[in-house]
Amino acid sequence: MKIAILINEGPYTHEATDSAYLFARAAIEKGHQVSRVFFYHDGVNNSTRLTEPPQDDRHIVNRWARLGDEHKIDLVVCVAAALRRGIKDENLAPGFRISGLGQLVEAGIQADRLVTFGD
Amino acid sequence: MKIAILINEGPYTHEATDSAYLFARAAIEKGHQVSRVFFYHDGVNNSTRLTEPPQDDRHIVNRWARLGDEHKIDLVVCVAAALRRGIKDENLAPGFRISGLGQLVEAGIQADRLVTFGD
Amino acid sequence: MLHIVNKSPLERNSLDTCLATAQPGGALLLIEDGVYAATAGHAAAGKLSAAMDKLKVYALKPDLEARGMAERALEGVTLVDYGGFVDLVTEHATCQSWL
Amino acid sequence: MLHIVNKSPLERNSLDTCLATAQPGGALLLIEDGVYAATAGHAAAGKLSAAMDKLKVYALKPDLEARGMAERALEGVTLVDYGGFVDLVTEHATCQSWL
Amino acid sequence: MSEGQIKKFMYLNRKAPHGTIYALESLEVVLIAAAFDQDVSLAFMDDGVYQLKKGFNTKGIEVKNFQPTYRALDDYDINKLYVEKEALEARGLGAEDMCVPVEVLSRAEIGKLMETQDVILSF
Amino acid sequence: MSEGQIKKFMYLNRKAPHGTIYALESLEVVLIAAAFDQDVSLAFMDDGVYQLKKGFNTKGIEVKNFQPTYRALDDYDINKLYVEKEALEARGLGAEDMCVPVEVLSRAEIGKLMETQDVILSF
Repeated sequence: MKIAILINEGPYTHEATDSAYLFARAAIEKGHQVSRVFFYHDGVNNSTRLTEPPQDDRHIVNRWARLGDEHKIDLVVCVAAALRRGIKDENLAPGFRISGLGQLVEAGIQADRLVTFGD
Repeated sequence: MKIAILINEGPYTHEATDSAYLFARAAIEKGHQVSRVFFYHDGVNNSTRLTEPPQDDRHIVNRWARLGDEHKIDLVVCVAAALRRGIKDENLAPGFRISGLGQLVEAGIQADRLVTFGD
Repeated sequence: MLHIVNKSPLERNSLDTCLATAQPGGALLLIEDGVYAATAGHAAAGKLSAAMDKLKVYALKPDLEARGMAERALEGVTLVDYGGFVDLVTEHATCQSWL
Repeated sequence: MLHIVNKSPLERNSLDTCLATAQPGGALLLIEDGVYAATAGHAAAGKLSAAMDKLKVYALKPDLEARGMAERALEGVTLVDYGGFVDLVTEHATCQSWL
Repeated sequence: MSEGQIKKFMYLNRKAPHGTIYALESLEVVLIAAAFDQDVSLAFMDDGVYQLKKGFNTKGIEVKNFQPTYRALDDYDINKLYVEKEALEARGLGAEDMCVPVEVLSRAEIGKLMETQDVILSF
Repeated sequence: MSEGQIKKFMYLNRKAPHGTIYALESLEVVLIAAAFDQDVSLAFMDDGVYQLKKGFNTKGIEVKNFQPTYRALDDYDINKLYVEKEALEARGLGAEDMCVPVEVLSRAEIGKLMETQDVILSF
């Protein structure tokens, strides 16, 4: 099945992005396709390359980038939400792309399921 | 009176930082001193110079920087919280400084009042 | 002391815990989504009115106005602007934000 | 359809609204802080048990374990891992996250 | 999927305005969605009903008043707005307090409507 | 203020662990605060009592288990930990479920204690 994911909260502060990642990985392991992850609201903060968590902690940004690269997941960051919160190409981590809200609606149309993670 | 402020949430997503700003401005208008604003948790996201809100919207980051500059408010961003969330000198807006949690405790000791804004 | 509640009373438990914890003689300031508790006809209005026996209750007028609720302010609630918010903070020795 | 609740039942109103809205024959998956509703002795346990007449109730085991609550899982609740979460999503035509 | 497929999208709003940005950013999605010619409906439950409460005056908190945008939705052919009856009652509100025409439904009725949707976006 | 002034600091925790980061980041403040030789107490109300629930096993959600840090607080001379009685009861928990020694107080008693504080930091 083709599954799309919407993430509404930033990294570390809320568990939402952890749950979304573990869900996405499990979906792939079960043979499903995760077609797109759309980062909205504070979710855009999952895409900054400047994140540097403590050594013994998970690296949420890099983990998404790696999963996206390995499994051809389209990691889309909402441009309007990103500008409000200081995410631009300048600090965008590799593997993510900034685009419009139309990509979220399109994901909802094209995927078999859309699952939301947020606060 | 000497007042310190703790901000726990990021810009735009929660009203916390708006309330804190309007409170700080009113305190100054009443002749009080706002000695320090400490940005913790997602509050660190109030300090990125990359923020670019819509033209007709308030600029939360610049507004803090201006108030801080005009009234000698020490705008301190927690280093541990900032690293987790991708705030570094590289994208720090002028007027803010990154420092340790000790600055929050010190603000609590030295100020007459500490007011918290968050979610 | 001054208690500050910024959460909607029907979405979160902050107001309930605040009211159960606050000692007589204190003040309660409702701000942000917390101001809905101070509106007539709201399910929480009764418990807020009951709390007025032990607490002086204030609500931030700009937040009521933003939400189109200023004309529904509950009887017994004192409306303040940000300057009034500052006065409440300085008049009380400590404040606690029930986030 | 599949309902997903990730909020603590004593902090927020998400579970209450979900239970009042969900139609019979659906499924409810508790994740993150939502799993506390599925623990024995919790104030919300009664209403969750009552909802089992119309909804099949699941809870995410890794979230229960993280909170030290796995051994207290409420009777009638099916524990699933992330793979089970995926299956629930694919088995139901739509899902709604009660944030 | 085939070109021109029409899905039923429900945008479900449960958060109060101003305290958080979800109301405003949800509206931004809805406006974009209008361009996709899908079957769109909006539901307002719990504190979400406050998003439509007439008479926002945001000058005092210095943020933009986005309420006029709700009145523009009809221009985009978005006119299925459902408001939860129990939520209005618990807040001392009625349909006449809403800034746009709405249909008032019980929670159970909204629950039935949800079952007919293809995609539910929740804010 | 004079050098060496000692203030009463209360750290009040009301959020569940893991769902949000507040529990962990609150603990980071408390550890730093220990170096300042202030009079420190911790109160746990509402879902905050879950922060001390014995037996966290965070492997399955792949985050660090910060619960051992609570047991280290005593080494920093932080040993005034108050837990809300009503919160424990509503959650089917007792003092024996806590990972560290605590004093169980009613809400009203915690309210009285709050009145004696100079600074309350709330997470």
